[in-house]
Parts: sequence; C-alpha cells; structure tokens
Amino acid sequence: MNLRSLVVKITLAVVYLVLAVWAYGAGKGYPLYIDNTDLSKPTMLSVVIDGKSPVRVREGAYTEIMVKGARKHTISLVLPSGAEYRETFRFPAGAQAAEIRVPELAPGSDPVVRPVLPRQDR
Amino acid sequence: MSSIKTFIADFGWPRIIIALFLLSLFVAAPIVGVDLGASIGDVLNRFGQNAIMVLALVPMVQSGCGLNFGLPIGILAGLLGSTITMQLGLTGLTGLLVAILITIVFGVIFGYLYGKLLNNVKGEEMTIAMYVGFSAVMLFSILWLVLPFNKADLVMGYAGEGLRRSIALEDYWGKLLNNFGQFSIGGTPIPTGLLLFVGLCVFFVYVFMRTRTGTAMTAVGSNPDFARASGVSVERMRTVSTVVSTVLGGIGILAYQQSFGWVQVYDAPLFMAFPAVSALLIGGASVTKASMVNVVLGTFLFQGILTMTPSVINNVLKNELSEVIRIIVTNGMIIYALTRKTKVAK
Amino acid sequence: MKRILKLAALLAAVLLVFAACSKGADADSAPFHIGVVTGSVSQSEDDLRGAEELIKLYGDSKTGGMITHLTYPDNFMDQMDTTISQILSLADDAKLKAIIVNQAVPGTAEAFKRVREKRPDILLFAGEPHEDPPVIQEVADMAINSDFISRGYTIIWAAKQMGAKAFVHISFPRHMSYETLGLRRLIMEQACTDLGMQFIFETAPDPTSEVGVAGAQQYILEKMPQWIEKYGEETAFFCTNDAHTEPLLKQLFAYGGYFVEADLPSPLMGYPGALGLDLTAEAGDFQKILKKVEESVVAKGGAGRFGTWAYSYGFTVTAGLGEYARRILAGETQLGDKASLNDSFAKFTPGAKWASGPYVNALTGQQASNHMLVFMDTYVFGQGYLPTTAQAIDPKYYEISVNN
Amino acid sequence: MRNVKSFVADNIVTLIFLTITIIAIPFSGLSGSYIISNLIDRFARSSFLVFALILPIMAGMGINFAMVLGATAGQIGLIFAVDHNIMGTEGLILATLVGIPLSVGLGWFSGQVLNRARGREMVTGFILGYFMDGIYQFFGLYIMGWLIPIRTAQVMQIDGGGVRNTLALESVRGGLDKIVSLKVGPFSIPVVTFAVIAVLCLFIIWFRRTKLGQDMRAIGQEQGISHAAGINVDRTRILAIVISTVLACIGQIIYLQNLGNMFTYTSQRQAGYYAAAAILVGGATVSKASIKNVFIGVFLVHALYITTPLAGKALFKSAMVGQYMSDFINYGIIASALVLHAWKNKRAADLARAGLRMSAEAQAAAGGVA
Repeated sequence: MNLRSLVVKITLAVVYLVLAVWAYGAGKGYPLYIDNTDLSKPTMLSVVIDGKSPVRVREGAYTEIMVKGARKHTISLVLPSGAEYRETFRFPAGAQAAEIRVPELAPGSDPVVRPVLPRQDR
Repeated sequence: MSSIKTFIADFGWPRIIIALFLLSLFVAAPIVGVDLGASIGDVLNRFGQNAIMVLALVPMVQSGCGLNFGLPIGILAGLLGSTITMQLGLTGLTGLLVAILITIVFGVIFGYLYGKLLNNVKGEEMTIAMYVGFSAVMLFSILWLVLPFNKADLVMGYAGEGLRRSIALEDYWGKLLNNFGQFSIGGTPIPTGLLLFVGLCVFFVYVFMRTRTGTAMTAVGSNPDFARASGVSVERMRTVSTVVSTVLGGIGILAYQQSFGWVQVYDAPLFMAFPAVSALLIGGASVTKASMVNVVLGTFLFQGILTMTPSVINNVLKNELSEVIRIIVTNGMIIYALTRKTKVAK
Repeated sequence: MKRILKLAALLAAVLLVFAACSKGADADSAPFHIGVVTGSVSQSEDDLRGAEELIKLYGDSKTGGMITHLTYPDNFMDQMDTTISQILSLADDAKLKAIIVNQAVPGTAEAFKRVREKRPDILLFAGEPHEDPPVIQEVADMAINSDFISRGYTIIWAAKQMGAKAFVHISFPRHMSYETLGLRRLIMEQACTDLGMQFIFETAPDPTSEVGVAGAQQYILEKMPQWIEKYGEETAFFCTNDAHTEPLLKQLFAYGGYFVEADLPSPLMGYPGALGLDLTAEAGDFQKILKKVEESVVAKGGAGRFGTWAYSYGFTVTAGLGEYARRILAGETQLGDKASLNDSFAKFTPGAKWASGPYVNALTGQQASNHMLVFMDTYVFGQGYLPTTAQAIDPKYYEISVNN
Repeated sequence: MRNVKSFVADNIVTLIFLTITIIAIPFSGLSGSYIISNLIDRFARSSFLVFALILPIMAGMGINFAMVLGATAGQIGLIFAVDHNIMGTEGLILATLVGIPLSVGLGWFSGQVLNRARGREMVTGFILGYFMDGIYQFFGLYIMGWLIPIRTAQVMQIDGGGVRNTLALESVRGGLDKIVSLKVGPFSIPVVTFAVIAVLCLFIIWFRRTKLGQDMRAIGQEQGISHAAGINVDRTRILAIVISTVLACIGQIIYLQNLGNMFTYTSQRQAGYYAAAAILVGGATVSKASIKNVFIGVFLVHALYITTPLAGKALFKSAMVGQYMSDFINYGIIASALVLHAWKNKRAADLARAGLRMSAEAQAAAGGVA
C-alpha cells in the first residue's frame, strides 16, 4: 500500500514536471516585428500568421506580433491592393526575435524574415 | 504574574499587538517628520466621526443578530435625513436637529422592515445583511437620481436634477459639532462638541442596555430558549435591536458628515460597514458580545492606525504599503473574531 | 430530469418569442446610429454631458434620432465584464455604424476587438483611453488623449509662471501603472529639475478601493494643511484623480497654494463643488460657466492662483468625437482627415486654442496615425490665458520613456 | 394542482428571476441572436467557476465565497505564463500547473479557517476573500519584482515595482475557446471549452459516488452523527474546500482566457460574486446544489446581466439609472435568493415544530398523566 502510494505520487510528480517543461518549451512566444515605418510609400497591410485572425499594421507602425513556438510558421501579408505575400519560416536557431520590412516586399518574391534582437534588449 | 496572564488572555493578543503598533507609530511620527499634534487631532476627529457607527453595531450583537453588515441601511436613513433637511433649506443647529429627527423617522421604518426580514432568516443574518445592504445602496442610487430634489446646491450643476455625488455641508451644519467649544492643546485641536455628542450617544446606549428592554435583549442574545421560556418575545427584541441599530447608524453618518464636510450619496455607503465592524472587533467584542468599552477602544485603535500608518509609513518607505497593511489589518481582525471560539455554548 | 427539460424548454421558448418580436423596429428616420458610452454622472459628469449634448443635437435613436447612449459601471475596475458587454450590445443594432467610448476604461480594447470580429463596418473611437497606447492603437480607428507628454512640461511651466516654487503630484499605484499617467509624472519630474522647482510625489488612497471616494477625499482634506505647511504656500498641487480634485481645491482656497489645472481640465471639474456654486442657469454654456466660476474664485481671493481649461475636456471629447463620426458617416469627410477632426472639436469650443499632434512612441519613435494628443491653453482665473500651447517644448521630453 | 404548487414552492427563486428575465428581454430591445450568442459565450466563460461551489454546499458549508482564493491562484499562474511569454493553450496549461499547488495551499488554509468558524462559514469566507486581497496585493506589488523577478515590461509596473494593474492576456487569449470553434449559423461554439465543462460534470457525478463524496454528503446532513460514524469531519470539510479552490483556480483561468484582459488586483473579486448569484438563481440552496442548478443558473443570471442595463435604461429613459438598476439586481439576486431560502427553511422548521408540538399534545391528551 505504502509502496503503491509512493509510486503514484512519483508518477504524478513526473507527469507534472514533464507537462510543465513541454508547455514551457512548446508555448514560448517569440516576437515578430513588422516594420512599416517607412512613409515614402505609405500602405496599410494585414498580417495573418498560422491561419490566425488577421492583425492590421498601419502606415508608420512598427508592430510586434507574438509567434508561438520555435517551429515552422506560415505568414501571409495582404496589401489593400490585394497583393499577397506568403512565406514559411522557422525562427533561426538562437534567434529571440525576427523582423520583416515592408518596403523590402517585392512582387514575385517571398518576404525576407531576418533575425533581430528583441526590442527590450536593444 | 498570573494576573498579567489573565489580563492578556482577556485583552487578547491581537489587541495588544495593535495597541503596541499604534504606540510605536505615535513614537515614530515626530522622528520621521510628521506633525504629532496635528496627527493626534486627526485621530480624535476620526474617532468622533466613526464612533457612533461602531456603536450602532452593539444592540444587534447583544440580541444575537450578529455583526450588522447591513449598516448601510441605517446610513441611507441618515442620508435621507440630511438631504431632505437641506432641501428644506434648514441650516445650523435647527438643521442638524431636524436632520436627526427625519433620520430617526426613516431609521425606525427601515429598521423595522429590516428587522422583520432578519427574523425570518435566523442563522444567516450576517451574509444576508451584507447583500441586503449592498442592494439597498444601489436602489437608493437610483432614488438619488429620480427623487424631486431641486435645491441648486444639492443637485448637479449642469442638469439641475439628480443629487451631486458629494454635497457641501459648509453652509448648513458643516463642522457644527466639531467647532462647538473647540480648543487646542499644544497644537492639537480637540473637537469638543463632537466628542461630547459621541459621549452622549454612548451614554444613551449604555443606559438603554440596562433598561428592562435592554436586558431582555441581552438575554435573547445569550440564550434565546431561556428568554422565550421567561416570557420575552425573541422576535420582538431582535426587531427592537435592529431598529435601534439602524437609527444609530443614521445618526452616526450625520456626525460623520458634519465633520467630513460633505454628504456623500450613490455608492459611497457601500463598504462603510466593514471599517465599523472591524473597529468593534479590534475593541475586543465578539460576534455575540460587545460593550461600550469595546466601541471606544476599538474605534480609537482602528482609526488611529488608519490615520497614522499612511503618514508615518509613507514618510519612511515612500510607497503604498500602508494601503496593503490597512486591508490586511481590517479584514484580518474580522476573520480573527469570526474564528474565535465563543464561550456561549449553543 | 423532467424539470430541467421543462425549464429549458420554457427558457428557449421565451427567448425565441422575444427574439422574434423585439426587433419590431418602428419608423426610424435616421440613416445611421452612433453609440456613445460614457461614465455615469457620479463618476465623470463632463463626459456624460457631452453625450447629452449630442442627443440634443442629433436625437436619441429610440425616438428616431442618431445617438444611442450607454454608461459603463461606476466601479469599472471590478466589472470589466459589464463594460465589455455594454459596448458589445451596441453592435447588435444593424444601423449602428460608430461607437465612441469616453473615457475608454480598461476593457474597451477587448470590447473593440469583439465588435470588430462581428461587425468590421463599425467605426471605433476611444476618448482618453486608460489602456496602454499600443493596445488601443491596435484596435481603435481613432483615439484621443489629453497630451500627457507636452502637458508634463507645460503644467510645470505654467506653475512657475503663476509663482510656484514647488510642485506636488498626488496619485496612487493604479494610476501610476497607466503608461500615460506614469510617463507624465516622469516628465514633470524632469521639467521641475530643469525649471528649478522642487518635485514631490505624494500618495493618496485610490477612490475605487474599498475606502471609497469618501475615504480618499477625507485623506486629501486632512493632509492638505500639513502638506502646505511642509512645502510652503508657494506650492502648486496636481492630482491625477478626479475625485481628489474637489477636496484639494477646497483646501487650497482655505490654506493657500496653487492649482494649475486638473488632470482632465474643465471649469466643472472640482470648482462647483469646492465653491458650492449653482450653475443651473448657465447649464450648457461653458463661457457663462467659466465666468461664474471665475467670479467666485476671485471673490474667494484665488485670483492668479487657480487655473483650468476654458472648456471641459471630457465634454468636448465626447461631443467632438461624436460629431466627427457623424461627419464621416454622412460622407462629409473621411476617416483620417485631421482638419475635420479639429473642426469637429472646435464646434464645441468656439474661440479656444487647441494644440494637437500624433502620439509618438518613445521607444520606437514611430508616430501613430490614429492616436491624437490634444491640449488647450491654461486659463488662470482673474488673470486670463497663459499661452501654454505656444510653448516650445524641448524634444528631449518626448524621448523620456517608462521602460528604462 | 398540488404538484404545481410544490413545484412553484421548490423553484420559487428560479421562477422569480425567469419572470424578470422574460419581462426584461423585450424592453432591452436586443435581438434574439445577440442574446443567444452572448449566452453561449458567457456560459463557456463562467460555468466552470460555478461548479466550484457545489462540493462545499454538499458538505454543508454554504456558498464558498472563499473560492476567491482559488481565483487568485489562477491569476498568479497567468501572470507567470504571460511574463514568461508562454502562449496559447500551452500558456494556459502552464498557468494551471502553477496555479494548482498554490490553490491547494490556499484551499487548505481557508479550510482551516472555515473549520474554526462553524456556522458562519459564508460570512467568514467572504471576509477571507477581502483579506486575501491584501496578501495578494502585497505579493503582486512587493514580492514580485523584488524576490521574484519580472521579465517582461508588459507585466512590470512603470516605476519598476511589481505587477501592473491591468494585464493584457493577448498571448493566451482564446487559448481554450479557439482550439476548435464550431460555427452554427450566426453562433460560434467553443467546442473544447464545453468538452472541459462536460468532463467536469462527469467528475462531479463520479465524485458524489466515491467514499469521500458520500462522507461529504453525510457531513452536510449532520456533523455529529457523521463524527460518531467515524468520519473525520474536519479533514473532509477541508478537502471539500481544497477541491473547490482548485476548481476555482482552473475556472478563473478559463474565464480570463475568454475575457482576454485582467485587472490584476480586482478580477478575482468578481469570481465568487457571479458564481454565487448563478448557483442560487439556478435553484440551489445553501445546503443543496446540483449540476442542474448550475446550468439553469448560469443561463438565467447571464440573460439578466445582458438585458437589465438596457431594459432599465429603456424604462427610466436614463443610461445611468439603467446601470444602477443592473447593479441593484446583481446584489439583489444574491440577497433575495438567500432570504427566500432562509425563509423557506424557517417555515419548514416551524411546521415541523408545530407538528411535533401537536403530536406531543395529542399524545398527552390521549395518554393523559394516568
């Protein structure tokens, strides 16, 4: 009886710990910045990440979107003109944050995702 | 030695700790640059402001109705008293007396109904009283808006109807009691009139508790079956105690207002029962037993801490710790009292 | 089990019956509706009066007009649920095309998000948002704040002009955790240093805590004489909470000291209560209100020591945003037209000088196109306007940030 | 006929509020689809919290207003998850993992306190909630940021001390609701949330049949006899409170992930207050509660909350009166439910006593002194 309850307790503790470690790892969020601060060709766009509801990025804005987990993500940027840019990316190893610059979007090519430092650390 | 032990047991550790804490605040005040004279004046003033509302709890505790968390009902009677008097345009002593009169009338009506209600919910009085109080305050919030008050300095300036959130008493009877015979000792203003008024009320309740009705009330509280057997109507005594408590609550808010300088309506009375309850319990009362000493001592200790902590602690730490301490002390005391083993066997 | 079914069936039937009949819309002449959400009279009267002004101009939607007015609860810090569902309930009206929330208390951003998910066609305006600027900028079509950055400097500047040597800032933790208020405090502190004044921070109880408004005001009443004695009569006082304003003014009249302007300035803010004024005859006319308040302040010996804005900030924001929304919906202008926004505000404040500019994020330096900061000249009773809007403000104040 | 009468008497509270709702709906002018979609949303959001009240009622401890402590634990868990940038469902799981040990501790503490306050559990629990406010503020404002470092600027207060007053839960918003969202006509149904609630219902049904569940019901009936029968009364009561507190912790996390925003120092206060209103309106009493009561109560209470401000506004032609009106009804619900229940109890007791006396008199009359 004593042994059984001990085993149960240990199992419970292990499950608890494993679950916590998994949640911490898989749920960790990384910021992705959309740099729309260049006002020479002002445009608003909406950003969809992993099929979630779209985030509006206004002209002149430098918007931070949190992205869950260091795994593969799909991003799509839609301009009011209807032009759409899609890209599948993975947070580069060791990178804590990434950035996409709107002026660099060129028709026909994929948007560039480059690793940067998180904003607070800059 | 043993006498000290029994004294401590009687007095209770929490009270001793709180008294020592207050004492240390008084000692520390001049060191950290707080004006001690003015602070003592504030404490006395606040004591006077709040004592009657604490006193209002006693009859119901004695008659076994528990702590009157429904105190806002009495306060609403007092608010009606002062606003109606102000609407009539009565000022000065006449105004205050009429306000007291009106308060008594409403207090008796409200108290009677409230008492009848509590008689039907024996055993759950405190929880129910709390919620009945809350809902009464919200109901009156609507009334303050729609009742036909129209005196210019009472109603909201812009629309000309609906009471203001706070109404200045300055031109009516603001500070009337405070200023009566006020004098200063070494920079400490003594609000003589207010203290006398409080003394009068305490004396009244003291005498009342010793009349036939008063003793019967206590009997009902300590042993209802025995009281019933000796021909006392439990229901009636409980109702009487509720009426007295409600009226006193109303008079208490009148004393509070005249010193505070404003009449405050809408949701202001919502939480006023909590400091009063807490003060009574700090004074050494239990859920079933309370005396005049408990009232006076408790109000002084509680208001003393409330007044002194922010000024002293803020001067030392420069932060908001005092607010947190206040919440913990207030509610901690109530819990302590509620969890104390009561000697009265049930 | 039977009972559950019975009750459930009854409930469902009731819901359906009323679902069917409650939409019996009467002859409604207004082409669109505008929802306005403000605090109640007891919490923030000015904001609410602005909504009433709109109703006076454009009619209540219940009687064929344009405006639907709702209030959020007094204790909005406890009841975010209610705030959200109040705002959301406006979106139920298919004719409703704009929502204005002034003040945009916490929960507004979430409510806006939900409205947007359901009804992307609705214009969402926030007045004096309590939530952090990036949060509200993300969801609102237009947000208006009183210019907490410029005023951080100009209030100190005005205090110095009036003759103050020290500046006491009264607030409490909840307010200091708002980015707008916390940042302004830092700027004020810096401005005091630059202008050679002493800056003092004092804490007073939060009126939304359980001490309530009464306890908070009591504290100010008691403390003011001591503070004035401690810091001297040549001290200007400022508080971030509306409820603190009235006792503060009352004690300033009694014991001396200066008051530049309230956090949300208005001739109605604190003065009528502190002076016991009857403004029934002047209702709705801010020029007359200002005059009456001024007479009374001067009579109490407060000339040159007390200031305000000539028009109520809260009133103007509610009414001005409402007017702006109406113009957009009526096709007279379009969203983002700054001139029209200014014009909408000016409609309610004839003759006043406003300064306005976009919100600039101190961290990234970006300008927000949908977040405007506005402020007005300070009006000193018994003395006239101080040209606060004409002051050149050192750019370094815009670079002070809360996160370092 | 008699059946109807006893049905009315048994469900008086529920029926009264059903009537008010029926009256309020047309006045509010809201459309049926709005009310229903809002009800679905609110049901998913808050019913878990209401379930937390069932066990203490079973154990005869009345409404556990001290469930606020559990809600606080849940909020601390969420602060942790948000501060460490753990997003979505994983963030909620982590918050729960942090919250559960805390709520077990807090539940044990409040169980101890409530055991010392026998007969006054409800009011003690209520004050305990306020007391916890103080401790929690001390924790959030002084311990956090000092002993426990805060990593994210979004969580930290501007002056660097403690946790902010309003916390945006954007990163975990909808972490449960939006895993699978079923669209039915104009309504979207958060399937996983409902699944979690269903699992909880099954748990409660199962729990009632366990030894512990049986013990609790026995204690709820009569403590003295249970004690004589060898049940450890104190321990069982504490367990009821601990489970209730843990459920409140999870419930609060579910509630806040739906709301997407948190008032760090006040959100928890609402938990006990809404839940108590709901379960009472649903027909539960302070001594008897079932799953049915929760479902009916949550629907009715929220239908009221949705409609009364607008109905009050329409009736009184003033937005403010509408707001006060709904506040009045909010508090009034709990007050009148408690009153009606206590009154019913008293009548039953009076009847029983009268019956007893009559039978005693009848006996005396029949038997005589002989």
